[in-house]
Amino acid sequence: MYPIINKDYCKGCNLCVEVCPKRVFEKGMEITHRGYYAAVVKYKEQCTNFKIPNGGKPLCEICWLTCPEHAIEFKED
Amino acid sequence: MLTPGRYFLAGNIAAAEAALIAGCRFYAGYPITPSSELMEHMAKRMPEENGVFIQMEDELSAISAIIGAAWTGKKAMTATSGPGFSLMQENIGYAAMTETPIVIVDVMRGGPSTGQPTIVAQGDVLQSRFGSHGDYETIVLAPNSVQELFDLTIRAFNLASIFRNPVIVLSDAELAHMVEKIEVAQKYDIVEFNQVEVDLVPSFVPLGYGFKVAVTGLTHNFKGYPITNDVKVHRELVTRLVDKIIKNEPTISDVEIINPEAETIIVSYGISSRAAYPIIKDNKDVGLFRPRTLWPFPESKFKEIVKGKRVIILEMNLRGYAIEVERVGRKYGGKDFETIHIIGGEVPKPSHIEEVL
Amino acid sequence: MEFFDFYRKDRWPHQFCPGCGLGTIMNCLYKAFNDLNIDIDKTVFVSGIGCTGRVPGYINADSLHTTHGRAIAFATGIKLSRPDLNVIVISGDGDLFAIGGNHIIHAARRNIDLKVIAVNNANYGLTGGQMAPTTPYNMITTTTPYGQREYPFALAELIAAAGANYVARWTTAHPNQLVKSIKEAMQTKGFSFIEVISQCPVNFGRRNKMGDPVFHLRWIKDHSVPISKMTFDINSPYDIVDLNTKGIYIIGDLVKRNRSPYGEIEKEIEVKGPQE
Amino acid sequence: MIEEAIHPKDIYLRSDRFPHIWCPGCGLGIVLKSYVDAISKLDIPLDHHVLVSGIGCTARLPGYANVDSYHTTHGRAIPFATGLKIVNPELQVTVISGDGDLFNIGGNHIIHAARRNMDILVVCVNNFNYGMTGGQHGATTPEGARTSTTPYGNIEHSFNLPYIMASLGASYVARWTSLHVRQLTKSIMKAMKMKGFSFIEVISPCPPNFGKYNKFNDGLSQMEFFYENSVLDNNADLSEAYIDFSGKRPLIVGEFVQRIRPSYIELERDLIKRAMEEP
Amino acid sequence: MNKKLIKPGNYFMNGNFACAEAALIAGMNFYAGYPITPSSEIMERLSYRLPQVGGHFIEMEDEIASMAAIVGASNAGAKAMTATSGPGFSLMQENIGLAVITETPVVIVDEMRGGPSTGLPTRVGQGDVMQAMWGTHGDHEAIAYAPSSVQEMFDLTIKAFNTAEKYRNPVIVLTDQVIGHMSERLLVKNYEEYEVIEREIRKFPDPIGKVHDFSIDYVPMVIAGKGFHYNIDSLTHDEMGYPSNDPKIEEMMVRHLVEKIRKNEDNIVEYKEYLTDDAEVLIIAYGITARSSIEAIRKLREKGIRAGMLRPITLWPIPKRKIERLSEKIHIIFVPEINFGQYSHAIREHTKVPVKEIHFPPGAVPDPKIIIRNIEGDAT
Amino acid sequence: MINLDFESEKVYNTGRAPINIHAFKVPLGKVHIIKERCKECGYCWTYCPKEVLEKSDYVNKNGYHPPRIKKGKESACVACGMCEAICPDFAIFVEEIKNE
Amino acid sequence: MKKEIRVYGYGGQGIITLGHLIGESAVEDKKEVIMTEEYSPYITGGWSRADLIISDEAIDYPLISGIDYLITLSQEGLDVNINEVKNDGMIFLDSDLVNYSDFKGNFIPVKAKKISEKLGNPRSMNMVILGVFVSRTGIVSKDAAINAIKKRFPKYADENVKAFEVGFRGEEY
Repeated sequence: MYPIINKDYCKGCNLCVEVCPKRVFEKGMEITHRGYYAAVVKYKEQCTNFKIPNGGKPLCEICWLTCPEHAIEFKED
Repeated sequence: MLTPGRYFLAGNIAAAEAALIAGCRFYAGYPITPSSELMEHMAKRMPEENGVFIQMEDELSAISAIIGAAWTGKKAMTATSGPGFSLMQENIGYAAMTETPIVIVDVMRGGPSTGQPTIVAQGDVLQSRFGSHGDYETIVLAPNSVQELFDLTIRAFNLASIFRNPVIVLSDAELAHMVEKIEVAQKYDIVEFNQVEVDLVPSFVPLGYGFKVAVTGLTHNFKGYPITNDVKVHRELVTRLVDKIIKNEPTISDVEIINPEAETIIVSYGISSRAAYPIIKDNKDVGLFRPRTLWPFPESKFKEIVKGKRVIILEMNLRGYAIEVERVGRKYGGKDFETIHIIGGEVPKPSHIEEVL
Repeated sequence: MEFFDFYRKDRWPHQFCPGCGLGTIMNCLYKAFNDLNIDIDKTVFVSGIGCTGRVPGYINADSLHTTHGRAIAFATGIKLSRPDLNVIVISGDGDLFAIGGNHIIHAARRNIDLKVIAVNNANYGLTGGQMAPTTPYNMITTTTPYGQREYPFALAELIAAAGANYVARWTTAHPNQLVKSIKEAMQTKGFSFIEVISQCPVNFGRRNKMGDPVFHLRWIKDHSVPISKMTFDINSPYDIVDLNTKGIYIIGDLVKRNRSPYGEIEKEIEVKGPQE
Repeated sequence: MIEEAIHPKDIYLRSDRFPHIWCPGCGLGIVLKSYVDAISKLDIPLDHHVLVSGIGCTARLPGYANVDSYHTTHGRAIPFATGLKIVNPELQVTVISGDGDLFNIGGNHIIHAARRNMDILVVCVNNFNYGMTGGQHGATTPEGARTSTTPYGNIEHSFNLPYIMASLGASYVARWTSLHVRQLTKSIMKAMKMKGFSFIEVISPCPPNFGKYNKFNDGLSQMEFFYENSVLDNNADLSEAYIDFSGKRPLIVGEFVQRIRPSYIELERDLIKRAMEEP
Repeated sequence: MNKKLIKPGNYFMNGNFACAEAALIAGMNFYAGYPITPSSEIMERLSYRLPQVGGHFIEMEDEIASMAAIVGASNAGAKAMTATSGPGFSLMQENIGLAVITETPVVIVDEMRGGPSTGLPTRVGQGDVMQAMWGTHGDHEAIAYAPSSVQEMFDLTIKAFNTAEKYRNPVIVLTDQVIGHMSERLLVKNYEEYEVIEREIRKFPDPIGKVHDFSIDYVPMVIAGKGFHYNIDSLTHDEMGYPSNDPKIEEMMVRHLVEKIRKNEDNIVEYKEYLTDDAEVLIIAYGITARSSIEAIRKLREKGIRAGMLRPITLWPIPKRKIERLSEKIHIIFVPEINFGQYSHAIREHTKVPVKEIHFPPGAVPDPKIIIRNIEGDAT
Repeated sequence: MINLDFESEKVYNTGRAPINIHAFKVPLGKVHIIKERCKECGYCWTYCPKEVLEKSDYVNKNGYHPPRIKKGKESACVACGMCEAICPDFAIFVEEIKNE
Repeated sequence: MKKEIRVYGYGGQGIITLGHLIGESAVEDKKEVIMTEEYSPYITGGWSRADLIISDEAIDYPLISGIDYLITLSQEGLDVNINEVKNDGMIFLDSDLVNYSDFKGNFIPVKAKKISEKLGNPRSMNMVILGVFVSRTGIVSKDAAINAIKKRFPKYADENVKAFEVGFRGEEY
């Protein structure tokens, strides 16, 4: 399981970059159609949830909780 | 609840008992002379009827609390007087905007500001219609006896339930403390929410039943979501809010007309209208037009009798209902308009009218 | 319950500014509700005016967006006439404490069973960033161009003094603790109050060199001190007032007590006049 | 030995309006006495004293004192006083009003004035009910007490006024009963000399309303209750200083808070100076 | 004159800023307010500017407190003002009554937005016109100015202070969201060209001997801290300021409060006429609606309809003598308003000519085309 | 006029010297009663430490019984001022007699 | 001569400031000008717009009836307003933010966001657009515009004027 960023929702606040203890995210360089720089998932394998198999509960979730836009979702590998 | 029969009650107590008969089960208020007795009576009676009584920290919160309670599907009311009524204005607008059925009893006293707490006046007549900002309509009832205060309070709850609108009962300091004989009938028609369907009035969906209601005082669409950048939504909403009262004016309005053929018509309401009866009794050339519903203005009833007549308006303020009477009267061919203003706490006497006649 | 069962998907994405803390609080609210499995049909969300006042509009439950400052009074009416409902008030600091300050202290005094989440972003965000009663000393807003020179409110301490049963303060930098605190509040009977310090990078932050939400969040984190590490006696409110003035937020559960909620006061308290 | 004479305090009073409207046994006259006593002893010029009040029995008090007096709308005495004080900081603005006026309808204004540390003295005469309108319950009515709107006993908790004021950072907080006349006078004098927001709660009997409903037949029996139950404790834990009339809890009185920090007026003066110097 | 005031010259400024700057020129030195869209800019501007000229700015906890604070400040001798909008104006009503009964000069700027309730915060409305007159309970007369351009917003704010001082009454500047947020060219004249009435404060010892005088319209004001030791009361009071239960005194006092405005109506009332000399059709419009109406008149004249316009600058008191005089030669009056018919009620009282209302829902500036269509239908 | 000094109070509270009772003269007071202002609350005769006052038979114009000096207690007043301080109606005051 | 201008975009992009600068410059040029502004209640992220009328004569009706010049910095601005643009009207837009391939008209694409970022201050995006606007339309003079900028941003005049100049020259970095 690893995080992905929904570019329709992201407003580029970069709070996920700040709060992630494992430095999974990084500031983005591409402008979305709403005019924001969406953050990107750079090192998805560093995420604490990375090795959790299907149906498992995410461990850390701090990025999910902090993201004000609900733009971060967890996806199965 | 009062059993059918005859009673000797003060106006404030009668209004409170009437509310209980009408099904009011939530009262929030704040003490203010001369409406305090109504609240004190409710404090005693509400728990007995399994209703909720709460004394809030001010009038702002009193009306807020009854709007909140009304949204859970309870019939709710508050009572106040001059300064408290001024404080409630903002949330009367909110109730009109969100179409919340509530009843407010305003016991008028001398103003402006703190003015004269214990004397009678009719200075809040236009405030009850125009007091909150923006375009809205209220239903305002004006009784002139304790019996009528009793009956009209029940009607106020019915009108509120039918039209989903704040309804104001304009009592006054005299009526509130006046003790009179009243008769309680065997049965009253009590209208529950959604019992009667009227054009332009959507059905009432209370909170807490899983409907996921969204209520907002902002301009909102049919779902209740705030829409603040679409002029059309606002136009539709406000037009409907106004029309639902104005278009139903013939069914809402209720007047007393005596001697409709007379050349001279006295227009009066509330306690001041009682000065007119002795004159009409002796003199068939003088008629009386007494609106029990002040707002919406009973235009459909007034236009039938006003043509070519001399109109004398009698009220206890310096400028009030007369402007509306003149407006409508002129429109339908009324001839002369005179106003008798009486202020200072004196209830008009027949001699005041005789002077003008 | 999926996230979009709790929130109205047809209104998403919400219109809060990028980096606004309200989104974080909305996540925490969802998580607490999901964990406790609370029936959302039996829950009413009430709010006043302001950015935070728009939050219930996004929640897929009964919601009441009221006039400025009166949210608590509306909620009181709802709770008293339908005691079976969970009534949650979520509103901003300006709404609850500036214009509505009277209603909240009275609700806390009555100890009525409401759950109040006050989002404190230290200014009026919706109207363009004016000074609020929570703006820390010397901070700049549009109506304090020379720096705020009033002392800010200590919201949580005031509500504790007014008589609430559960009082806590957390920040958006502590989302997990916030979730726990919301759960605690939901399970406490009586008036429960949670103050959440939140970032407002666009209005408050930008004028105070914290225009980037990341900086603002860092500032909040640096200025919050857990109550467990405090060395003074929390029963003495004076020290707390002083700390608050300096813009330091004491986070944690301030008060947990068991006064009887409104309507359940012990009947034996009887006034005994000397004549008896 | 007994003869008619002019009361020595009459020069501070509008004596042509006496006797006042308050009921026999009411504590308000005592508060008025303490106030005029205090201003007669202080070195603040009499012309600088201003009394502001809201609505209620207590609010009629300024009408009897021979100083500039303002009787304003219900609950709004404090913002009115705020306006007066900011414009003319020379004035010694005192707000004397009732518990209902200051803490029910005006609760918001008093907490904000205390937060700002506005330079005014607030004397709250707490008689546990709305006396003027006929004895309804208020935010200070003790649990279980009967009033005209709590015929089955009060089911609400009451405010602990000194605790709230202290939690807001008020500069001076004290509580007395109307039996503690001399302490009250001294307290008023001290508060007037202090900078910042000062708050004095005066517990006062209300024989015809609160007393009548709660088996205190006259003012004397209520005074008797204060006499028997009040305990002087300047260092009391304020969170425990609730009042109830069950007799189980002592009535804690005293000067609870005296703290010095810059008041609003001082801070504002500083700000204006800075702004005016700016080019 | 203070060097920190706005310098004479041409500016591109919005209505709110113009209002704030004008208030400073009028000598305003106390402002209490609470932020509300769309009038917040007045407050923001003043928070920056007022301390610079040595005035006092305070942000209060709500609109009720703001209104009470300016009444208090005015009683201490300051020229005081507050600004608000719809819901805030509703909250202020009670204390506007306080200012009336204590005869305290204050200025209230109400920027109308769409209502009722919270309504449309960022959009225009004209729904508070009747509220300005009838909003507070009891009998009183209101004075309300309605500017229709940024320049007028500036000039009328100064005038509002003067009128307030002259009659010791609260004065309302009843503007709307469009004027407040609209930027226009603003000409600030030399300071000497502005008439600023300074408050006449009674000197101690008091020559009059009582705080109020119900027999004359204007008595110099008593302010705190000068040694008068008078009681100022919000209850019905006698001339000494003491509360009274006497119906006679109630009548005397209320009559005085009302008559001092009614008697001086001719001095207060202001209006502007456009092409009324040969008009057959009259439009009465105010505020932003007046500007749409001029556009409509121009087009109507092209079509051969002789239309004219009366623009009341003082909405209250209503320019009734002018309306009566104009009604002698015109056939019909149209009243376009951004509400569902408010001011038209007041106009009907003073004319026998049919009065047609043209309603515009709150939210947008009236479209001249709709005005034209309405008038064409009836006038031809 | 007096000057308030917060510090002096502390000193007063901490170090108190024994009073030389012979050096003090008990002051003598004269009670003045303004009968028409009295509302018969009873505070003065209840809280007079020397029990100088009692309810009288006289009825004033409002129907109240003002206090009077008890028989035999004419010279018992020590001018403590309690009755003056506690009277809510400004109906009683004490004058200290300064003659030797 | 009467020209009607609309500036449209997201809140936070400096839309109102841009409108204000155009108006301020017109006042410097001694023209009559009126600006009305509107925005959603949300500070950033919501839409916002400024409408200006610049004329030699007094302006009565304050709203615009058609658009001579449209400046848009958001897709929504183009979609909503394209029908109101007059036949000879010009549309200024940021080609990174707005896709105009589906529409017809006299488009003037400016890569304002990219340019301003290269200049070091993304906030000066509106200055670049202003520069292009002034040079292409000539409705206000260059000096007036520069004076207006200096008046508005006394502290940051240099970098804003620099961005303006870049836009005015029509250079691409």
